[in-house]
Amino acid sequence: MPSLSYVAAVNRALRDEMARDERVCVLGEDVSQGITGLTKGLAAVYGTDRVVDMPLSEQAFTSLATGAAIAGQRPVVEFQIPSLLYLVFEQIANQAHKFSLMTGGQAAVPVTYLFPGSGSRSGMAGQHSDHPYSLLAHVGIKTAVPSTPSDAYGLLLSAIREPDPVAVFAPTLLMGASEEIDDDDLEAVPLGSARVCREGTDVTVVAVGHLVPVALQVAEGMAGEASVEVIDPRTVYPVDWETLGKSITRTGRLVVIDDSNRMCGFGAEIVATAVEEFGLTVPPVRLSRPDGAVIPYALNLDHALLPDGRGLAGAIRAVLR
Amino acid sequence: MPSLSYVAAVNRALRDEMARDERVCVLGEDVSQGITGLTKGLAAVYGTDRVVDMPLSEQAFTSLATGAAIAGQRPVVEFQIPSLLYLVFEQIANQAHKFSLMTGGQAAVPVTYLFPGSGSRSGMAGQHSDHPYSLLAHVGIKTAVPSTPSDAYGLLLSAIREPDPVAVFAPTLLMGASEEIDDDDLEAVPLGSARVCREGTDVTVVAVGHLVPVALQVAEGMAGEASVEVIDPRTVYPVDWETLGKSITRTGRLVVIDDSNRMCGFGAEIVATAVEEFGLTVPPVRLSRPDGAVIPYALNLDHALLPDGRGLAGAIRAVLR
Amino acid sequence: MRLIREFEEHCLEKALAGTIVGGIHPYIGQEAVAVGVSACLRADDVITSTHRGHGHVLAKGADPARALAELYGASTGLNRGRGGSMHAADVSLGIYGANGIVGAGAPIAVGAAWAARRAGRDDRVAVAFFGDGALSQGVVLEAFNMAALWSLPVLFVCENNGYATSLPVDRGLAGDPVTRAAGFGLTAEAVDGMDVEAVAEAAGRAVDACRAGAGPHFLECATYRFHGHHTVEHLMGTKYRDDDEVAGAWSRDPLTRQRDRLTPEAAAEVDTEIAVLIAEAEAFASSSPGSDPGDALDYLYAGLVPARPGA
Amino acid sequence: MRLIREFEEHCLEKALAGTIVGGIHPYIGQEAVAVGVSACLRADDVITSTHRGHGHVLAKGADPARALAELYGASTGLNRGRGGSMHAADVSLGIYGANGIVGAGAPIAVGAAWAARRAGRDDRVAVAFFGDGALSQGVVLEAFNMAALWSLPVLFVCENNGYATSLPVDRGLAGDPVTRAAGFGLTAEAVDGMDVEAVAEAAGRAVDACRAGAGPHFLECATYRFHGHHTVEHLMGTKYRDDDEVAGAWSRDPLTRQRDRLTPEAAAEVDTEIAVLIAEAEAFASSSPGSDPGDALDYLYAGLVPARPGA
Ligand SMILES: Cc1ncc(C[n+]2csc(CCOP(=O)(O)OP(=O)(O)O)c2C)c(N)n1
Ligand SMILES: Cc1ncc(C[n+]2csc(CCOP(=O)(O)OP(=O)(O)O)c2C)c(N)n1
Ligand SMILES: [Mg+2]
Ligand SMILES: [Mg+2]
Repeated sequence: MPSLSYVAAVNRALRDEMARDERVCVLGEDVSQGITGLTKGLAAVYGTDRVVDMPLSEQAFTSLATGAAIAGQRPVVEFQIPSLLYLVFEQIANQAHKFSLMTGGQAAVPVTYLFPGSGSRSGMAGQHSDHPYSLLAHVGIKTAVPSTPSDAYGLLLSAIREPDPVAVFAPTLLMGASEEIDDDDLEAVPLGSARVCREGTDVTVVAVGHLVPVALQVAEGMAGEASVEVIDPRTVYPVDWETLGKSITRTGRLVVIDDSNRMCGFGAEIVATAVEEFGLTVPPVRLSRPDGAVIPYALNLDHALLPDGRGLAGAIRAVLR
Repeated sequence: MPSLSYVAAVNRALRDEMARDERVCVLGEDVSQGITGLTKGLAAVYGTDRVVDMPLSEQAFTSLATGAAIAGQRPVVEFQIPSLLYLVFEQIANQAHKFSLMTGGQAAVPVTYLFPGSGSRSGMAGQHSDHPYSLLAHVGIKTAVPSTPSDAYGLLLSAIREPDPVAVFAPTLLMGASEEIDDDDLEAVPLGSARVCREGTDVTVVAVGHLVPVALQVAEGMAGEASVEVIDPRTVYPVDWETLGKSITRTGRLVVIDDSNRMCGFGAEIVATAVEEFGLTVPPVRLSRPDGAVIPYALNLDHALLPDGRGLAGAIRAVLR
Repeated sequence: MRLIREFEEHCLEKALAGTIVGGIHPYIGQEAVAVGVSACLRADDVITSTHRGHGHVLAKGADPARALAELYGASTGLNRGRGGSMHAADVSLGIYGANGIVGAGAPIAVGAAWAARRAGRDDRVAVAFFGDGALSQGVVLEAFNMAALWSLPVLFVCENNGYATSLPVDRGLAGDPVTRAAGFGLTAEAVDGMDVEAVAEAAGRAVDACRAGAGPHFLECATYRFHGHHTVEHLMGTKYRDDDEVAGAWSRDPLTRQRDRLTPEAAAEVDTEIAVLIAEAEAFASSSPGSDPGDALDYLYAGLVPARPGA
Repeated sequence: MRLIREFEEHCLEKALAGTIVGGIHPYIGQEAVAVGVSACLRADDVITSTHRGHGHVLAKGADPARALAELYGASTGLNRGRGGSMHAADVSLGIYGANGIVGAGAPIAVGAAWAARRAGRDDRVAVAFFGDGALSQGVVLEAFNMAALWSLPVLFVCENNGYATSLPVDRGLAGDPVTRAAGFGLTAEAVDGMDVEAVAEAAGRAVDACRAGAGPHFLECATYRFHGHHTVEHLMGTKYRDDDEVAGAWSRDPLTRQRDRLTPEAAAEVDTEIAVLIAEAEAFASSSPGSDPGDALDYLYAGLVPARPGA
């Protein structure tokens, strides 16, 4: 079977949607050159009128996309660093997101925000290593963190087709991943649909983004010890509570591993909702970055702050005890 | 006993700190006029060199404060609308907050961010009604939401004296509150110290900001039914886990009411940590705004999205059942 | 202008009475700008507005009755009662909304112009209205650059009313607006913003040039707001303009100026017509129903996301 | 300049070898700017720098050994190994840090200048270095306005190296830098940024004027970066400059130009001196210990907050 890389899957989704829908266009810094890899080659096919290099004005071009979307376009906006989200938080959370309700439904804002290279970039230090999707979830922006090439393809397709703003994160540690898949099997993946990646009966592990393969590996490694179910929520907002609820209610045990900060992070929400609604039998465990984490430069310090497989195995053992 | 209003308490704290410490200065829009009430009269006493009206450049003046703080000043920055936090999220979360760790402790950034009029302003609609403190908690900014005039005074004092960035929210619904208190009894309140506002044995209610008086009223009203302990965390980050833990471990029952969005909000964190660490005996209940809430203009719609006393009473009954 | 003036007077009264909650930022004194500029626009042109947006919205053609209903929080309002004063919009008329955040509309207007070009409609103009204070907002300056870079048909209209809330323009703005704008490659000009014909003339030239592909323009309109920044201003006990200054501005009232150009009969006719419109608007708005609180989350998403309730 | 050049060559090698993780944004070709400007500065003046910051940091006086140790992630580094290339700082020397976010340093420099004035030290100058791309960042433009409004002693140095990553300056910037800056009331001038003496001369005038209270200045330095935007650029397979253009720039190498002004002996002496410094730096950096992973959260807060661990 042919092999599809994560970056190629994103690129492919952009190509396919641009071919399907004339209104889809790509805006961002250096996108005609495809510096992040995601937009490589698009300008040659669709022209620099649809694959438009932006000046270093993230705020203005984020709202340009809002205006263009209200006027009928379907812009995909690429940001070179996930922490640029902070710079455009006003334009996303206070403008694009609120337009529909504030106007009483007169117009929606179908924009997709692409954040390649999220999470630690190993040695890129404090301002280039954040994983800020929980912030978007808090304000209610639909947000996907695909963990496989086919999900990256399918979720990006849905993001572009969605009438509301949607953010898509492509974690650094997955950018090089690949998957054996037939082109024909690529399809849209609905936002808000979790994937049960591995079935199990003893404990439910909810893992996000690049931690999904880590969780699967840990689960396999512990196969003799415990039957671990691994679920990838795929979108951190909205959450597929039905799929999560079924699993958690069945196992009664929960471990969440995600790469955002602990305090008010995605893990907190999963744990909170689980204990409120899904009947846990033992206290759950959450793995995350520390409160308020700033990733240091030196690699050993960087890694020391990130949730990992060893911690996950320990957490699984703890809830099984 | 003399009565101190919430606004006067904040104003008093600014006055006292400016008198005590020459490095303290106030930056913001219309601060010399004291349009929000908080800075009223300060310019007359301390001059417009220390109470400085800013042009409408929130991003630049937030980072101006960072530069000034590194250079030895202790700026207090006022924002006229809490949602302006979105506009300056980069300058707070990515610059001021990270400077200390990224420089290996060479310098800290002692800036205080003041957000008056947070939460619904009744009829100010979508962009003026947010309560975004959970976002700051997620990225690790120390954040206070004082619920009484004396706490407003004491927490602001501590904020200004703290060597790190600290945000202080003054909820709209408290701006008119007042308290009987002797001037001599005003004192600094440490960040990260919760207050047990009312003791009780059946259930722990954690309430934030303007919902603290609401919770107290509900607790009194239910006195015949149940013994309700009400705790005000006072700072949403850091959280006084010790005080909360003691109470929750004792009662085994938890209701959290806070006025930020549900998803990844402060309530989620309290519930998550409680179930992980404090041994709940029944599922807790969280009251909040809805996921991704945008507050509509019409008052009845506005109120429909906010957590309130009636909901709280229902939640307390639910966990006691 | 008379419509805006009477609408605003009506709103002042209703804000005081509490029928309009949250208050308003009155546009009174600045009417010539919205009217002069809008006179040059087509229905399919786009505008973005500000916190002080009633004038722009009405001048661009929004129904005064539905605008008033919006301020009353009625389900018949422009925004079905969800937006209120600071978010009034009629997207079908190219009114992309008032905006509660200073400067936020400018890049949205640039986006509308850019989209029109993509759709092969670059004779369509987008107008961004904003105040003198907004010239200090980074995003506005970024928008200048982008519009100029791509020669987009955008008209930036800066209503310089001398103050950003209490801050006099010379304490907020280094240099002058026209020079600043020109420094970004905008074709920039200043005009007397209290003379509707002067505004219409200058805006007409700018809009025509935009349509003809001559790139973005900037118009500084010198004007004055006769009332406080916001209807609650008097509660704040602030004082940043002296009475003489305000009185002097009233003597340049754009409405009086324009009235002097009309015959008394024509003027009286306008008055009657407007009085009827306002009365009709009031009748419509005050008899319109509100919305069901259970629908408070309606329109939050256009897609199908079941937003969880909070409590 | 030679120090910066050799330091950067050394870093390129070590980045390739993986000793420096995360790569660097090489400053090679632009040395005359950092050196020319810094020659006019005192130890108590402040600078803010960029993602391409090694040159500024070294020119302002940072110890090359500790700078290299920082890039090696050592505990002896300028930032104790916590910052790396994009955050290198030495606050004791007025170096408020390289910065990973384009334009972010400009308002921080304004803040330093403002603080110096408050402390009665307004002969202290703050210099903000940034690239041509940063002229499109709102916060930089906001900073221009504030510095001009208050006549602060700030020198804005725009290193126009012709590109923001792959974007040629004329596709990113409408108008020209000097006119734009002047539109904000800055005293603005352009200079050949590949001639260290020309830069020093122009910067000297600007810095003196700043110290004398003449308000903020802006200097556009026309320069070129000889290498890719970042050391991983070649992996991206991008191509936005043709070989002739790059070769032409090398022929204007500021180091060669300056060398021609020295006697061969003096030049040789500099070479030897620098070779020793680099060798010493390498010895220091490569023998320095790293930090204990258990200390990864050190310095997160200056106050006493027990940051909860994540996992
Ligand atoms: C970004 C931002 N900062 C601050 C405010 C609060 N605010 C509302 S209007 C205003 C003054 C605006 O001045 P100007 O742009 O001159 O418009 P005018 O009010 O004079 O019409 C301020 C500070 C805001 N809404 N948005
Ligand atoms: C606000 C922001 N946007 C984008 C980036 C990614 N980025 C890093 S450097 C750079 C180009 C900067 O160009 P310029 O200012 O001319 O400096 P140069 O790299 O040429 O020295 C970009 C886009 C960033 N770090 N910060
Ligand atoms: Mg104004
Ligand atoms: Mg450049």
